[in-house]
Amino acid sequence: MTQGIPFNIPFLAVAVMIGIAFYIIISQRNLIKLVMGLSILASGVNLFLITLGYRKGGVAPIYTHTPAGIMVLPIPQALTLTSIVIAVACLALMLSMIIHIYRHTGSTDSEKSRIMKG
Amino acid sequence: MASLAFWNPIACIIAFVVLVAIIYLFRSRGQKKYKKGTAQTQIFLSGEKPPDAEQRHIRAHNIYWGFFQALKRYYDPTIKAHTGIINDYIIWFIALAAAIAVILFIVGLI
Amino acid sequence: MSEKARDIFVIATLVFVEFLVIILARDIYLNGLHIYTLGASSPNLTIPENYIVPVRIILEVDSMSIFMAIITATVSLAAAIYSLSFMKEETGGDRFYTLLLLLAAGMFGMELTGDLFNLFVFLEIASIAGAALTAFRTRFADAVEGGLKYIVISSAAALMVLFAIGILYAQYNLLNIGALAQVIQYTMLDKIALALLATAFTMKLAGVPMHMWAPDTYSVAPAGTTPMIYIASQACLYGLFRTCFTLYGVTLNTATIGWIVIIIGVLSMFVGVTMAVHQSDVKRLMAYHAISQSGYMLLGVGVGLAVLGNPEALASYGREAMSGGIFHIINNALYKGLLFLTAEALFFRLGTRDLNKMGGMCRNMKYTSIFFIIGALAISGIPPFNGFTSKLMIYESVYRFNPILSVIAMLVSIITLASFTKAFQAAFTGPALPQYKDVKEVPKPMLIGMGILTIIIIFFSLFPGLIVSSIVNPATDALINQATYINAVMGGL
Amino acid sequence: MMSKIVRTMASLLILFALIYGLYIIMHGHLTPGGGFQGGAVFASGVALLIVAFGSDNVHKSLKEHHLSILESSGALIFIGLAFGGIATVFFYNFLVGSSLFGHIPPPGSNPGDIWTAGVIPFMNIAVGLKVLAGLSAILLVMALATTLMEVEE
Amino acid sequence: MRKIAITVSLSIFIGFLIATAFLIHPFGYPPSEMDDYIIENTQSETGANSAVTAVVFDYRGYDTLGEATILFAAVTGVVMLFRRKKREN
Repeated sequence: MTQGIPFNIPFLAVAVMIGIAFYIIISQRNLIKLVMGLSILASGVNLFLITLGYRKGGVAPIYTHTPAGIMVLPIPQALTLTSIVIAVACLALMLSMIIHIYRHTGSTDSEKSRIMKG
Repeated sequence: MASLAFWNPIACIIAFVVLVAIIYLFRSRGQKKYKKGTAQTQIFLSGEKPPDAEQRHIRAHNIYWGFFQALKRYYDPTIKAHTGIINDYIIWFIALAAAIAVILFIVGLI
Repeated sequence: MSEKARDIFVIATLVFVEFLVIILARDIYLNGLHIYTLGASSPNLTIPENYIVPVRIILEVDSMSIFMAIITATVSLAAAIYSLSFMKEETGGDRFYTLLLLLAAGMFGMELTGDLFNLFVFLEIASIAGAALTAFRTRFADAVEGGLKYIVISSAAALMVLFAIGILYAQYNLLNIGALAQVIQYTMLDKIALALLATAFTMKLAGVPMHMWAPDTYSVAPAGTTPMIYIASQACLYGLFRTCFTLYGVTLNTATIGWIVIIIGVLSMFVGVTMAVHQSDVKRLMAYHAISQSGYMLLGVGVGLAVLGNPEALASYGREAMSGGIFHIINNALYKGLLFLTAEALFFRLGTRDLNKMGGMCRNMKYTSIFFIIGALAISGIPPFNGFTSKLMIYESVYRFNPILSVIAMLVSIITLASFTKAFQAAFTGPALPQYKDVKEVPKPMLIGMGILTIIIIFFSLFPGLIVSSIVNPATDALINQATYINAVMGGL
Repeated sequence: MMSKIVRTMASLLILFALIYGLYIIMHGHLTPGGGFQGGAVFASGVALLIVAFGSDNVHKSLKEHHLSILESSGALIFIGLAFGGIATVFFYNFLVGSSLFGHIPPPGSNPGDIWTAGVIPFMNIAVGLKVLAGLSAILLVMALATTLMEVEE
Repeated sequence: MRKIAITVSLSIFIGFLIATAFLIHPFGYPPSEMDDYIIENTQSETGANSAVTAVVFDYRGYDTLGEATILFAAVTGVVMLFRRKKREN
């Protein structure tokens, strides 16, 4: 069913990327690595959005000196732009909080630096 | 709604007024020559000196002690599950998402 | 800019927003739902001329949305007034109020939009503002920890929501909820998207077994903002209802997803309340009660969702169960917000949240103890307070669906009363402890903030029938009638 | 504060980074790019300065509250442009067809005319201002915080 | 025991993601009603040559407003977290 690229390899890459991200998130106790996993997750979702918009043989949807031919979908690129900025904002906030946690508890381990439980 | 057909705000207000009247009745029957700061306000413990406030107050962790003892076999695993670790929260998320997806998939097959 | 001018500006803004929301609500109850196409040449031009699908972002406000908006506006106003005197002790008040208004803006955007991706964007706004507010008191280590947990949970859940939106977009090349609801077919991809959306929203509304972030976050959030962060989770509850009822509607196997929602709700009720009895931190206790009260809403609306397929069962008890659940949202927002504020008042004066260290506060904080009693009676479902009316509707209708669920709900209500008896006895009664001899009543703005909620609670307690018939039943019908929502966008195409 | 070579090269390269960022912001409606991308390029120039000269030296001349004022003004300009079309509809592109940036380009491939796209160039500038100020503020504040933490220990 | 449960649930989750990759439309042939309208009418409606910028600022400008708000909230939060403490006097 898939002309050209077999097995939807780009979408498989998205699935593998999100799987790797979740594995990092649930297995790494270091908060910095946890945040790395979250940003890999965000990158995977962005890759998914971008691959949704691709058309075979399409050119960028910009009319300035554009070559003739069909264009790829513009909306997924706009959504990806938005979600990239959102990911950056979350990343900045998380890292600031981790800096504070390290100041207070002297550890970035999600188990050693934990105060509240039960 | 059907369950609220009987509801009547006047009844609530009347009940409240009646309660206040009863409370006032009880208070009015109380000791007339009561004065603050005299020996009347002291706790009478058959002549003994009462223990100070720290010992008299029942602390929170003493309340429902028997309840927790009776339900120990429920509480121990439940509290043990509440590890305040972020990774475990995401594990629960993945587990529930997988469970819901499997349920929807199986029900779709039938 | 002086601080007084800033405070006046914030309060005036929120009062104005409340005013606008009430005007919009009146208009919607009179003339049906409103629609607004952003950027088009006419607000009602949802679909471009001689074209078939909507292209631009469409704001769509029906009775359910405006119901949630009323809750958000009221609780935000009370929380902002409460925060006035709290901010005198802290620095960085300007940014605190900026984030408070941004949190309110995110909630309003989530509730009033008709576009899936826009819902995601405003979900992120609410999450980031709420997390930054939670970590406001950076001198406490646990405050920052709670904020980090909240933002990690929120961004993971929001990214899964975005992934589900991408799946839907890949199939139908649409982002508008109404347009998607018209063409959705409940294929395997739609099932995966539904699972991701439902799980992410359940995580954000702190449903068991993904509730564990809620106590950590609610218990450390600064004064006044705890109710707002709780209302943000209720906005995610609205997102869950919007997904299940409006986006998928009867195309999905309603019995299955309805039972899933019911089971999550019952688990939330039971685990939340049993964990709450065990707590010794007063705000953690209230946070676990917030989880268990969310279970009532999930139970009531889940019963309505389970019987959405057959109309006679829906007419006989499903609709009333949904009304009970939706009525419980606003009741719970009121008295749970009041209880959070009273707990913060205790923390503000005593400097501790540990119930083991408290005692005899009735003498020092009379009004706070009265507010606490009213809130505790309301949340425990004691007549004549408003918690009783909504719980009664849930009991009656759920009993006709499945008696065991109703019995569990009553049992949970009893344990709620027990745990609040414990909290009241430990904090307010007992002899006057020497170390708290010179504790005074909280300042006036805090009392005003708590008094607003108390007055609304008493009004709701006196006239529940009026409230149900005027604002709750329209919201229920708005959730049930999917076709109205679709036709407003697609124009009956 | 890094070595002299790094500082010299940075003080040369910062110019190109800022110019390129401004170019991307200005031509957002004709070429790939726009306010967000240009602002990110501009903030990367600020990051280069911070790496080369040290955050406290940069903080001498670049205060974060100035940056937040700049960012708020960008946000206000953006919302004001969105409200400009409120007479028709919120976010209506009210400058298309007017004399200011109102040209309509010929359909299909064309060399590109800067005087087109109505409010979009202004929105690009506003968002670019906002993003460059915001990202620079985040970078500066976090760099300052980390340096302070090293001092404390 | 715990590790087994975690592994099973994670593998089921990734399995559903891979199933998504196989069930979704073939790469390069997406459905495109909404985007075709934008590609055709972006020049005549907005005058912008770049359709992506037209989508970001005109067709979905409200999302961009929310996005700018998110950046504003993040900057406010970060600057607030590293604010100066009240000096003791």
